[in-house]
Amino acid sequence: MTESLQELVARIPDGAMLVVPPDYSGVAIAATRALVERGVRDLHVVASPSSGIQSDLLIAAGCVRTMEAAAVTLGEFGVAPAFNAAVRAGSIRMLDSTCPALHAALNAAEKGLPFIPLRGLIGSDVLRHRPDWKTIQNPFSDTPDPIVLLPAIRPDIALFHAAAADREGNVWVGRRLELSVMAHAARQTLVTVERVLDTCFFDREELVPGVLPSLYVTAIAVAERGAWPLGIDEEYEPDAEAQARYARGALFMETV
Amino acid sequence: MTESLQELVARIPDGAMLVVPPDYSGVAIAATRALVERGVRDLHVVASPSSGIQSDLLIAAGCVRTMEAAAVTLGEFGVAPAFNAAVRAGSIRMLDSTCPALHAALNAAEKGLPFIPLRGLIGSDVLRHRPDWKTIQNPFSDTPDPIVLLPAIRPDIALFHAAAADREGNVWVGRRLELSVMAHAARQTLVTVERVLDTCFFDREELVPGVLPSLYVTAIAVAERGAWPLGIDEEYEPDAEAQARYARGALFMETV
Amino acid sequence: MDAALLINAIAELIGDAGHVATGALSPIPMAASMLARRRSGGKMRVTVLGSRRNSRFTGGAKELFDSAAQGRIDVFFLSGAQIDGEANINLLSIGDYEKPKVRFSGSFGSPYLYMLVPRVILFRPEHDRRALVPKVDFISAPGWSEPEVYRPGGPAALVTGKCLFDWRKDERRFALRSAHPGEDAASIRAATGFDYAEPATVPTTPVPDAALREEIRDLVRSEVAEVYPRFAEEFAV
Amino acid sequence: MDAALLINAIAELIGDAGHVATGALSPIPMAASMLARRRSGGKMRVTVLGSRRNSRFTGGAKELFDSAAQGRIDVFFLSGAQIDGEANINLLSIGDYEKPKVRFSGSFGSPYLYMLVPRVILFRPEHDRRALVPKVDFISAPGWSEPEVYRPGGPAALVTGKCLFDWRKDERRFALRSAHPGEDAASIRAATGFDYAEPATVPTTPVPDAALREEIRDLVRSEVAEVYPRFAEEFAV
Repeated sequence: MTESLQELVARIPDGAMLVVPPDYSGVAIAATRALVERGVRDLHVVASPSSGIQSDLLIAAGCVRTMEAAAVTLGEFGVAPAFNAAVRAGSIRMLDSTCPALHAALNAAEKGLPFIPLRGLIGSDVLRHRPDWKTIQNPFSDTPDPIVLLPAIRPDIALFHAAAADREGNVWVGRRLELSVMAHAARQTLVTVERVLDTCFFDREELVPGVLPSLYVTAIAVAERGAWPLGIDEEYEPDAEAQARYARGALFMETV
Repeated sequence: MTESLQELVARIPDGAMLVVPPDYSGVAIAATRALVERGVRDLHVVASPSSGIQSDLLIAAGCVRTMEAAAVTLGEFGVAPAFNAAVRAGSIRMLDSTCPALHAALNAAEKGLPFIPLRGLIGSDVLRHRPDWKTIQNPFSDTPDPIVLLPAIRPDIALFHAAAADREGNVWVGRRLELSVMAHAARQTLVTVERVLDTCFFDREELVPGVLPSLYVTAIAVAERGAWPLGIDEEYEPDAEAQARYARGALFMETV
Repeated sequence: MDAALLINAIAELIGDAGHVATGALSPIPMAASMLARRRSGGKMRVTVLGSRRNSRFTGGAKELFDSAAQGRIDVFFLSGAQIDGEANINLLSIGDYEKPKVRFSGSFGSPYLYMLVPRVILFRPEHDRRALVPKVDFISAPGWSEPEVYRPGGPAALVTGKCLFDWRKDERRFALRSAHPGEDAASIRAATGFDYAEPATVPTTPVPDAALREEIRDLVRSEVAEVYPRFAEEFAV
Repeated sequence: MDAALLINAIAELIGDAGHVATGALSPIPMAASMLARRRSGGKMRVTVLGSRRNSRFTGGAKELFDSAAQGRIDVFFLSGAQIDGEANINLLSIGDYEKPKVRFSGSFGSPYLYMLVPRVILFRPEHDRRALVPKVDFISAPGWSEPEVYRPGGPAALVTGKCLFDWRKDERRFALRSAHPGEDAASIRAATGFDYAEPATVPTTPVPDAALREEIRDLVRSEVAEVYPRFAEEFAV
């Protein structure tokens, strides 16, 4: 049922819109390194809603044309160096967004909606720099009430890392339901896991709410410690030392 | 932490908008009977998205002014007799809806949105009889593309039955996430449970995705077999005999 | 009514779909989906609303509707208290909307799923002029839409207790596909309140043999009974 | 910088809120929330983004934003690389947007939460004319909105390494509330790039005693370290 990391990332074509999770939700770093190795180009990376070392690696390797995110950061370890340099140099197209807008736009795709409204935003320069967002009068209000509409984001590919899949190809995401939203919204979903269990999650009713059904999963590859140097809650802590090394100026994946 | 059924239903004022779950999701029948006993009036009952014996009991007892649902039915046991008679007599105001519209309108309230779009609906007489729904041109399309906007439904009260709460007041809803949407959308949430466990669900990470946090729960009452004659998955099957008895023409709660 | 024949016929219509879902009050479509899945060697995905065993949804009641909008459901089933020749269905009431003569449960998800699921199979066992009408009293869900309306889905066929109809989208009408044993072109025409196309010779709907009937009985007992205990009980008789 | 003083001051500002949430990169607000919760006898609800122990959210990353829109979060924290006298905050970049001189991580949820959470406490330890400016280069989130804009939330206070400011919504400007030890009206005025109101005599921000410092150290060790290990390590020194 599973395939190799190389086979998995071969499913991501040049120019794909790729959605990735935040650093605390299971980031497929091993797959990202494989993706860099195969030399993917012109990705539109959507962070759901922020990203760190994963996007920085892809940007450093020249794989990214467009970055869409509420933030790109190494968190406690500081700025994302390649991202930072690329924005200042104008070498990537940056679509600045905000966390709830990314959640909402992916939620719209999940629901098959062309757009979804969102409160807030008005008066922010984030909105001013997004001509693809539209401000309309709330059609249900008799008094002036401007509200922003966001177009749905329907990614070609969702990519993330999880602790385990079962033998049916269902994936345990636990409380990281943002991973399910990504998978629902995307046309294809690629998952790396620490291991495949010879069980079916649906045999244990208490597990069901934290399961992403195989209906939404295109392919799975096993990648042990596949989130390193980030962590995955059930399995291992983030590796602070390795991240600090990266943040100290290493722009290339060899140094991680 | 818990209170009596009578105290619980005393929190539902006359005229309240009350959202209730479908028959398979944990229906608070015992609380409904207590609510009838206290003689509540003028309820606006919103089924999320359909309802059965619960709404029929409330309608039979004259507690309902407005019924909003995609369907009111006793399922395999046939028509809901009091509902049916009331619609034909014009003695309740019926807001006919459709399942995804109710889910979407509650989801809009959950997100604090005044409205949310929905596909489908166009050409249906359900839409034609809902002047509170608006059809607009999709602002993101250059070609004609009509789409329906639904106003958010923000209920005063959500009421449901679940297997268990923990000592913090968190409620196990499992895969019945429609209960969480109801609770998020409503101003107050009242829950009856089979029992309160002396544990904390958050101590077992695998349970977390199926938990409705106490943040959303206003009050809890213990009601053993509180869904009877409906069932609750982890606990007991629906009582077919009692439901059939009800369907055979008993319009009053004494007969259940 | 020969339920096994209907179950087999619907399973044939499902064919080799990737993902079939059944909604409320659908024991025969559920049984047919189970049969189609068995014939696929278990590869077909079947989602039964209200079932724990036959549902892999984990996101609550809305997931059916979201996944339909995502294009992840290929076949769904709907019925109608009335169905008309333009494939409009009425699940709501007979007579005036405000003062109905007969009121049914409601439109459920039909105004949405009928428009979003590519192949919707209509199933209405009672086949008479009260059910199959020239024009429905209330359009729960329309059989067709103007070209500017977003509508990836729609009707594929209509299965009744007397026959199978195909839906011809381009002609915007039904076409008789086969008559169940005991029926013929004339008896079906007489029982149908709307006009439809008809072939020169009308084939007979295949009749299940004893082995197939046993297989279906077994599926009803082992799978359908979980969701429809009364149907399963009556079916066993 | 006296982190314990800031933690205590922010805990005072939180007061007896029902539900406090902290977002990304907020170790001091998190510690302050832990202190405020302890002072409430555990009654206060605190949600820390990125924490398992100190979050009772179960619905994924969007739940913070949804619950804020529902009115279930009373206090939140934001910062700014630049903050101006109208309480606009800039988390994005310095200089021209298209060709920034300095680029930060991004605006996170600020364009939304600043407008929806009733009391947002701004926290910016570095207090100088580069941080507190007459006008931000980029408005990640505006300090105020026109009356027709839906905005139940907004700034409540600004906490820096030198002082506390209150936000006066009606006057649309900050007002000096207290100066930290070692600072006075003149030193704060000199370090601040925007105009603000000032009382005739400027109180001194309360300084934690040894017992309180020990309590705070304990909270940082036992709670904050889960989410901010580096901060906790440095704090212990």
